Amino acid sequence: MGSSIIKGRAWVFGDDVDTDLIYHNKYLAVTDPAEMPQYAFEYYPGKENFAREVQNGDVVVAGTNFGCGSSREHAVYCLKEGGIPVVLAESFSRIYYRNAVNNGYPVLVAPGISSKFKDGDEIEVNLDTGEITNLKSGEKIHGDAVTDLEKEIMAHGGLLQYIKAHAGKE
Amino acid sequence: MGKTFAEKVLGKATGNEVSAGQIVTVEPHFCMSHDNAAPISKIFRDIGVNKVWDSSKLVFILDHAIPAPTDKHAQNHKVIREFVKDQGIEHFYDIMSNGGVCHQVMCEKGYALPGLVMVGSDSHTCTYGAFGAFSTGIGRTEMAATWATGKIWFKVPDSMKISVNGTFSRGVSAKDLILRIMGDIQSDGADYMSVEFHGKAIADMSLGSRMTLCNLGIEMGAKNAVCPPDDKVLNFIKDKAKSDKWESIWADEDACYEKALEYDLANIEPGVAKPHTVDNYSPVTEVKGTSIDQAFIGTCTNGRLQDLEEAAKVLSGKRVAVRTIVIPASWEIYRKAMSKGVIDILLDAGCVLANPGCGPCMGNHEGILAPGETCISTANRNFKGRMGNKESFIYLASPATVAASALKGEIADPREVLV
Amino acid sequence: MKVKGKVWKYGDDVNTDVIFPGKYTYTVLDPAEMGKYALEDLDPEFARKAQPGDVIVAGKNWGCGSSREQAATCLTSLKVGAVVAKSFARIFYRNAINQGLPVIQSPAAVDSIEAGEQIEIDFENGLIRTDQGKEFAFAPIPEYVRGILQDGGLVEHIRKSLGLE
Amino acid sequence: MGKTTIEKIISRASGKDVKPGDRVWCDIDISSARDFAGPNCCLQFEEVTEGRGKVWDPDKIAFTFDLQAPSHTEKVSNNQKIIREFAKQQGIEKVFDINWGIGQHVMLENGVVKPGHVVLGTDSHMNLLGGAGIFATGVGNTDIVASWILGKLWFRVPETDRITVTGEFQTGVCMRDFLTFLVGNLKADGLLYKAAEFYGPVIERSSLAERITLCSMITEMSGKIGLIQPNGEVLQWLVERGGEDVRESVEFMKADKDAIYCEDLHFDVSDLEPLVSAPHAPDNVKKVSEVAGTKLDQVHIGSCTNGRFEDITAAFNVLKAADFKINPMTRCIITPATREVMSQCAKAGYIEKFIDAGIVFTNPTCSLCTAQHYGALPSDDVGMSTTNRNFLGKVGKGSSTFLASPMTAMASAVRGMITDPRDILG
Repeated sequence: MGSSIIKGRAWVFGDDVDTDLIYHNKYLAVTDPAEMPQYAFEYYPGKENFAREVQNGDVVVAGTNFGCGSSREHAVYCLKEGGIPVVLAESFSRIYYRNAVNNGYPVLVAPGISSKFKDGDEIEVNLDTGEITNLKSGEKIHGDAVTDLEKEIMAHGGLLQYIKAHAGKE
Repeated sequence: MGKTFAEKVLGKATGNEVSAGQIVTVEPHFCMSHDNAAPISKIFRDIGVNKVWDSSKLVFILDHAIPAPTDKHAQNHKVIREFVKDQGIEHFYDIMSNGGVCHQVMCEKGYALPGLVMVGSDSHTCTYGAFGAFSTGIGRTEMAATWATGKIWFKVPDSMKISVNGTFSRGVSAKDLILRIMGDIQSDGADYMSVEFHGKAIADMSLGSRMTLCNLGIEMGAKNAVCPPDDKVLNFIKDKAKSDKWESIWADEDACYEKALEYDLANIEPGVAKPHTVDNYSPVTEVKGTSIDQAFIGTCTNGRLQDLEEAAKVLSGKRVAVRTIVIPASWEIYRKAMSKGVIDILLDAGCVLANPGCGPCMGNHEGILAPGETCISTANRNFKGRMGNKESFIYLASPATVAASALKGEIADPREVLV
Repeated sequence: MKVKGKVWKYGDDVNTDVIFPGKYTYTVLDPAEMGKYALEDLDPEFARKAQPGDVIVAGKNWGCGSSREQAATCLTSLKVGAVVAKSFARIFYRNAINQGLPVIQSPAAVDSIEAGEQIEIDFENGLIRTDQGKEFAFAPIPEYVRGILQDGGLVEHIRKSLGLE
Repeated sequence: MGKTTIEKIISRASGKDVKPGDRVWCDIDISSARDFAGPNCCLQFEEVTEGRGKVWDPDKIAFTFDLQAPSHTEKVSNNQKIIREFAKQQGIEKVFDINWGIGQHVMLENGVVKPGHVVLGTDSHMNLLGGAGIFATGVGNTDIVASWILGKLWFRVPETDRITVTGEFQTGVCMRDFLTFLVGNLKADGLLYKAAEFYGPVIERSSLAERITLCSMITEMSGKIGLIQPNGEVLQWLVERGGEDVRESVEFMKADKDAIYCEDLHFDVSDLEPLVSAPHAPDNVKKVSEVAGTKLDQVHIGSCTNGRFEDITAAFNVLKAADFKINPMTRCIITPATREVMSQCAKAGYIEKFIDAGIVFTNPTCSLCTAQHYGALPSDDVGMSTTNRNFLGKVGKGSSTFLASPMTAMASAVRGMITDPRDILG
């Protein structure tokens, strides 16, 4: 997973950010994950320029139920491949959460986070401890690092890598 | 000396006697546009005229991608709806089930009438010749200019006379005849000309078959194509003519033709146009067994009731072996096919029965090919990339041949399938 | 009125789907953008490399098929100087003129001019000259047509005739 | 300790005695993919297995084509081809090509999925199969690929809510209205990670179509699945399609009397009015009476939520009560869920009446729901649809969509504005 300390700018989103807002159905036919980041958040009002302006290491911060809607894994790829190291949200929709874990993509459940950050705030995340710091205000909150099976899958870098590592051991 | 159809119609429209080669300016009786009414309306605004010359002469029929598959197509339709409202255009067929493919709608609703001069911003506008109209396709700018001025110039065309006699053998239809003619004279064989169909076989043909013949006039380069306005035509238009300006006009016996051809239907067999040109003719027997990925029955060329019935005759009680898309050319046809049980047969055979429109014909809507795929189609063009993918292959054929091929999963001779 | 440029040579029956694919007809709306797709399925080099003034030299029946005007617009968008062909499909011929794109019929020129040659077209004198010194005369463009070409296309021509300038 | 239905199904499929919160690997009965994300699965499978892998069991894999059937873009055509070729190469025979319809419905009609099964698919509304007692769930392509290799997949055992529904629907009110009510009541994350079981007389009396509708928007409440115990005619239908062993599975999956539920919810539908989900969220619920009169540019009836014969019949009956006329300024599109449904509509004589009324009747597909096919909206247009999502921009930038029942949708098409179906049904 590389360095477990992440530093970047926060992009703050609201509650119930659905998969059409993250990655619109118009681009579902794309199969190569590397092509997906250019469409990230294209339909999110006020953040249409996300894909053009985001910098490597920037972090997505969101409210409750992030990624609700479709099962499209594109909604994970478009952030992961776009250099977003982690998504922090009050809560995640079920399928989005799975898809992230299956790709070894860190998503932290961080209650209270949406009120602690504004767009552009410098943010530091320790993926090992789950500690999240707003470097501007100095406020700290705790994000749930994933547990058990999810953690193990993530430690392997994703579900398919996990399966390979466990081949024949089940 | 006698006059050709084109000379007589254009003479009547100008009020003077005219001959081939002369440039004339006429006021068209109807101007048809489909989804391209939107870009045309933009050009029209650029000209700077506020109102079209005569809103009752404009007919708009949406068909290219309906209902809209993307934001962009939806936006295009919206521009047209607003223009229709703004200009008070009464002859407007939206995506709803009173319409269908523009040329089919123009004919079945009574716009295509004997002796009228009609232009359309679509190359297959020549179809209306089946009803004795002088009709031809023009580009967007020219259409915008016509809306603005009510006038369009034509060079009075030379004419070609194609006489057809005899009767079709089993499994053979008008599409096979016209594919053969195109193969013989090539795709520029009638460049700039007015093609007249004559003979007993034309008189025996249904209006639908005549539409198939005239529809493909453009694929020989013709300006227009036309059949005699006989009783079949007059009976058909009796209660539905949308203009009273029509008049039965036909060529004089002693008219002068640039070219004359004769065909005996007894010599016509099921045929195809092979990729990638319409004149790449071959009898079905020579391409039999060519593997296909998709079959398509529909379009302004062969999406009429008689075409669906021909296909149903082949498919009845059987299952297609490849994906088969059937798109009736209009809702009126769909409706009739439904009442006659044709739709049931096609559904039971496993066909996709899509809503009327142009479908995949020009690569805009349902049924686009993937690279390397081959489609046999009743449409009118098999150009490289026509159905949305430049690495794909299109064979053009009659509804019976397409249906027979759908059953076998390879190009097949309908005579071997029809009992 | 003169045009000077490099020759791009193509064969017979080049149809409108090849010149401008149907799938773009409702998704590419800006004339300036249409040039990008010109001849995409026939010669992908063309749209990338054609220079203003370049001339297309082609066989018979250039532009057969659909009435789509984009087949002419995509060429004017690249500032193609003219199309010289053995013959033209009817609708393309009209569309080209209406867009202000000169179209010249000259079977003799087509037979002897090769791809890559530099040529000059002199419309007033009805002459095509190659850098090899070959010359081909062509029938002068009809007056009505010349009027449209001189005004830069049908829209401007009509505006002028309606006194809307 | 007693078990809920989902706990029973997962226990059987995992061979473990499970409780909520456990993570377990379950055997998969059917792992399906559609023409959306399906190609991603095929490509990813080949990459992971370096082009040499064989799927664990070709008989347990199915492909469905409904995102764009038939395709209108080169990309999707190519994606569909990738699936067809993969299926051929792997010996997968359950390929329901573009002529079949919406995947879940097609698999159900053809007995591919059965009560008690654990089913995966690349469609977040797979879980509507819970209406037939099937544990089906939408997943991403990585999960599908994992299941094709292992025949198993990991799940977190969800807590279960028990929802009991009593009373009787008034005329003009139907299961979709109750569903809309429920989404508005529980909100977009009201069932986060949870399962629901539906009970009560309203459920016991309901048709399969109604059960599918009810379970089709659990995802819109972030739930894992809603389950209904098949009984009566529904059970009979499932046996006809799936075989006699269905009865056994249905017996087995019954929740224990002492099962433990996270929450026990009771609702009575007797006072329920026709409802809509107003733009731009399914949980933005309003009474039809509050928004009545809103002008509509387009009405669409169909989708995996409300595209069955019973749904189209409900719409037909409203049209009939209006003398088979709709407002000519409103575009109305009906899309049956499957070819079987389309044939039923043809044989019942509906399609002719719809055509006469000016309504566009399309081939079975997801239609405008993904905005990739029939009926994308231009900016500023207002639409009504029986689909399950009305997210901002989903069916066209700058447009807005109201979600409603087939009856409300048809009533609104008749008047060209949002209309209470009771105004027409009397």
